[in-house]
Amino acid sequence: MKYSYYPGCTLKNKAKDLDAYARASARALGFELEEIEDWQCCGGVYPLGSDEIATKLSSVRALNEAKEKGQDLVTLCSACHHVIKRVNDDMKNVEDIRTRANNYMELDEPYAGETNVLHFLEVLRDKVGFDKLKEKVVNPLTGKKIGAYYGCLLLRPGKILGFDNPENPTIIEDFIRAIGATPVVYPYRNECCGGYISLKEKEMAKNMCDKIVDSAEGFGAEMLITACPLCMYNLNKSTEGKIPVVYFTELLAEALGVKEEVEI
Amino acid sequence: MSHVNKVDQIKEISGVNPLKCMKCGKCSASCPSFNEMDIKPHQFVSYVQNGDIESLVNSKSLWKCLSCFACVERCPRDVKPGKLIDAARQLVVREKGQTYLSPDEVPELLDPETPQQLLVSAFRRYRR
Amino acid sequence: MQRIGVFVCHCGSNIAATVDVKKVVEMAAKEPGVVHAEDYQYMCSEAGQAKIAAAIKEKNLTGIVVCSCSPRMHENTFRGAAERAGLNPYMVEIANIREHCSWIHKDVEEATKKAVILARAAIAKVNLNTPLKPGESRVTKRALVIGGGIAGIQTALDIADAGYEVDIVEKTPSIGGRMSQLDKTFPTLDCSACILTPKMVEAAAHEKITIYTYSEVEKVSGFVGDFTVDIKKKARYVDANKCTGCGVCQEKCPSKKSLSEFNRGLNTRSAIYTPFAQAIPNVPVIDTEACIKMKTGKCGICSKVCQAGAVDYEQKDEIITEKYGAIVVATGFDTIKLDNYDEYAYNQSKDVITSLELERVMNAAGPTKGHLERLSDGKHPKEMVFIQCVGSRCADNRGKSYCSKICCMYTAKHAMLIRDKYPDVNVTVFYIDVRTPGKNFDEFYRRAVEDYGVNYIKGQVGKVIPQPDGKLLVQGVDLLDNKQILKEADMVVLATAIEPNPDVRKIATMLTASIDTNNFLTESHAKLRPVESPTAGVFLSGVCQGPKDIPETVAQAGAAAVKAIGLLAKDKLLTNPCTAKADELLCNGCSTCANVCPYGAISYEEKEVNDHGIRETRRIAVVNSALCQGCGACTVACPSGAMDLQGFSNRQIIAEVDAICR
Amino acid sequence: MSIETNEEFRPKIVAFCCNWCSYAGADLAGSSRLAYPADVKIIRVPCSCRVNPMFILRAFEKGADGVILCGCHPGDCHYSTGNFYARRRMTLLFSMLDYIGVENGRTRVEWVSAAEGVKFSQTMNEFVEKIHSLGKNVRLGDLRCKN
Repeated sequence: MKYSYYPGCTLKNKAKDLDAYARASARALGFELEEIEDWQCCGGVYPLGSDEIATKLSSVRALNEAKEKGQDLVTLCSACHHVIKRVNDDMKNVEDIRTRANNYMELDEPYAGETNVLHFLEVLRDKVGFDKLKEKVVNPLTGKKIGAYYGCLLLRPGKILGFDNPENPTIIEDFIRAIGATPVVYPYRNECCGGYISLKEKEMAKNMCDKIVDSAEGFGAEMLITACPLCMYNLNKSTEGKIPVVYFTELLAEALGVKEEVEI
Repeated sequence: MSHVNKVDQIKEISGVNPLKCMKCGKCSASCPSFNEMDIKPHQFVSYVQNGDIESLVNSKSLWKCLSCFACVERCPRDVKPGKLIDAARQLVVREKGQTYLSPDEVPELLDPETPQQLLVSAFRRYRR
Repeated sequence: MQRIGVFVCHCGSNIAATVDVKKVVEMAAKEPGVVHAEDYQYMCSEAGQAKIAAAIKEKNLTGIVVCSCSPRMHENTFRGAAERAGLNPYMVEIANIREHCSWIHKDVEEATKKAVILARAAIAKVNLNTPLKPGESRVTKRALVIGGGIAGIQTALDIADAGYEVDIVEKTPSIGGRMSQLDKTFPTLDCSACILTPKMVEAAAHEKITIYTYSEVEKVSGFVGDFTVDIKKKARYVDANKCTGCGVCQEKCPSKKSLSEFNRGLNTRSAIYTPFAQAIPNVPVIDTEACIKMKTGKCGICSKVCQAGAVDYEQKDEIITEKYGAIVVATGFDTIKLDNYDEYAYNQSKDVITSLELERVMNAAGPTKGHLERLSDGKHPKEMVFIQCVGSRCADNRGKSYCSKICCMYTAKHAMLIRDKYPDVNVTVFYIDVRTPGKNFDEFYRRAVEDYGVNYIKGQVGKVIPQPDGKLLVQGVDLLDNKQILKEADMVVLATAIEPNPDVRKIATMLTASIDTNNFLTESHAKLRPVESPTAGVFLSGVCQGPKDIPETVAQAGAAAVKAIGLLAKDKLLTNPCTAKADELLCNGCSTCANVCPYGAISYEEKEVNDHGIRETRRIAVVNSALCQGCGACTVACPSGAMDLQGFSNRQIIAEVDAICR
Repeated sequence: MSIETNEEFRPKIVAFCCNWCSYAGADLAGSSRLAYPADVKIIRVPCSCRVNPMFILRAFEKGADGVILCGCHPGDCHYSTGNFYARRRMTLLFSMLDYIGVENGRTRVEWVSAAEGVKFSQTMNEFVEKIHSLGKNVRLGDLRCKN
């Protein structure tokens, strides 16, 4: 099985590990991530104004390329996922945006939201299946108590992202179970880490992350996992190494026994 | 730009109908930045209703909203105040010279771990 | 040629402010057949009707058109007026120039033009009207009440007291409904069971009332005065005639893990069970999903311990077919599912409960024997938080658009009862608005605040955050103080929106009763016919029609009973004469019409006809006008155009189309 | 024959409404003062299944620019099944009309319950707008009717 893959800017730099572990795990699970050509940065945030078109075009290009290949488009970074899925929804359901974006793009055939956008976790849940994943685990992380940190971008707005129940998600917990570890459910797992605010308001971001980390630790988490480089950055600032924060793909690679192959 | 114009612009950019608000405050009850804000999320709606866009675009809140969509997700009336503050920020960002982040100050805000994503999204939020 | 009179109503200023009524009179007078046209302030008033009567007599009118409000409002009024003046009531047509014209248009010229066209269409139609005579149908002097809650019980008692037979069909094993689950009632704090149980007993003992519990309506056919209903009596696996209600079977049953429906799933019950101690009938049922005997064939303990020999594993569902003159729907409500509201942690914490669950917790027969305690660890709470409007007043598809109406009052009740019984417990209520219209209602709520020290905070809650130590952190807002609040609580109670019982849609379809997008049954007129469904012979009682508290429900139940009694008291009903009729010369007996008729009203006869001098015997469709309800499906299906509908004939409708497009 | 000058196009629109749901929905739109253009004229029929395709053809023949049929929601028909018949008949009729040049937008079936005054008004507003965008109906007009 081949998927079109949109890595995004951070996965080419500060979060190379998030990307590399994912590719290695994909191979181990028998599917391939085919990086789309000439992708451009998604912009990091979903364009704020409903009248913005230009800022949506890089997503449309990626979506259209996947469409032309007849593949689903897989993303890994929460921000890219959020932006591309929402732009796709606009292209499917908002006539005005669709028309204007297509006018800019001058594609051979207009793009109307045909591509299915999947987060890597969704591939694991809906395409591979957590039961199948469990069978492929050679190195179960038994006994590890792991808190899933979702953040906001993966889950909200729930109706458009359709990723999981935005107020009580379970996909990462199910993932943790599949790799043999024990999920720790804590109520702050879908609260915001502060996001981009940490550039200028470091104190504010730290307060927010402290709440998240305290809650996770309170419920017994020994480790936090995330899919987002920015969440990772903000949480690390807060924990100061007290408890590790890692990408979920790293644990996946470890469980599948391919971690050592990966060079970063 | 007159304010009537700005009110309409905010409504258009955000796609929000502030008249649907029933003033329950669930947005403010959900907001993780509430304590940092001078104008609170539920008040965004009244400011737009009353046409006082000036106060809104000059508020601290404009730069404190995280766009975490907690208010958008939970608003029972489909008003989604987060979209209003986003729209107000757009008004500011689109007017030249009004930027909250200048490239000159960026280097000192960085550290070796700063992910690209942070810069990209902060620039998108703060500047045109 | 008809001699038509046109009467244009001003309806005070309702019509006259936007429609130039004089112009309508002037234009109508020019239409073919019109020999009289006038306007008047209020045509429906006695003076207005007198004008119509006078004109009919003086001008020898053969048909009239009244340009006024909707025919759904006053068609009967004007038909009556015409009949009293000696005109066939079906020679009256209404042009709806209020609801369909003056009320929705602002421009006088435009509205007047439209009113003229609507009048013209009605005149064109009445030109082709023929006098019709209603037939008669009989009335079965028996009523069916669907639902055995307080609404159904009250309706049944009132009908039975008037001397008519009533059957109650209740889906669950006992009558009593939601009210039987309540602990106390507002605004008097009566014990719910103390006021409900006597009514249940009275209904069960009433010689005119038959109660079918654990039963459902399967099929409804017929029409007002003459409904035929199939009732499925589900197998209880216990013979009600033998059972003494001793309860030994329930004690001895080894399968005790099923969640108790009556206690809202907060504790368990046995596989053979009566929902609660005061159940009527006091005859248990076997839950086949949980019964070991039913699942594995082994066990049979209940049968062994039953001294009366009442347990019967072979019992089968039974269909009872009965005829009724009137049907009352009293299907009630349930609370909505909270799966869309996980920010309140209902699914994550046992200590977040709905108000209806709190009723069970507070009740002596409930899961905690009436002690206020946390369901997670049995500890007595010190801080309780109530959240209002959970799923009510929503515009976002997660919840319901309407106000559930009862929550403000029951929350005040709960707060007061808790503060009264446990003065050490602090109670905080997060509210959006406190809505307490009703006699002694606001006073009741004020008592909660002033006498019992309940802390009301204006603002909604954003999230309920379970803490590692088992407490709940409530993150809300105080809008009057403009502060976000973090309040630690031991229990959180959600004032959960109510919705019509989900089965009601199926029942509405069987009864062909109208239902709205929220699944509330629609009343015939929002103000003037609030307990009657638009479907004749079907009446509405209780929350199936809209959110209501107990006193309102009881009042409406009585009103529905009176309407049903009014119907049952008649020996004969006049039937709608607007029925289908086949043209003998055009019909070729193909049976197409009979196939589309939902009432089986069409049969065929071999009949001798005279077709332009040729006498021959042909197979011809004959409509039974007592069965025909006048939908017109057959008229369109008929390939030869033989079938037509009286009162809405092809020619009449085409005349209207022509008049509008002219 | 009226000479078409620069006068504003005012479409002629016939709405067939069943007595039980849609006519009541229209009444509710009226009592709730939910405006829609005066171009819409309502004909009351007992049930949507009473509407003979012939009536719709007749309307177009006589110069209607649009015809809309409103009935109870599927499953809610006062006569149980009438709206199902109507739905099937209209599907056939509309495709035939489209084939002969009466665009699909000129015909519409909509389910409106007695409680849906808002929907009734919205539907009529949309429909009138649609007819405006399609302009005058020139097909099927009976030239013999003109003088």
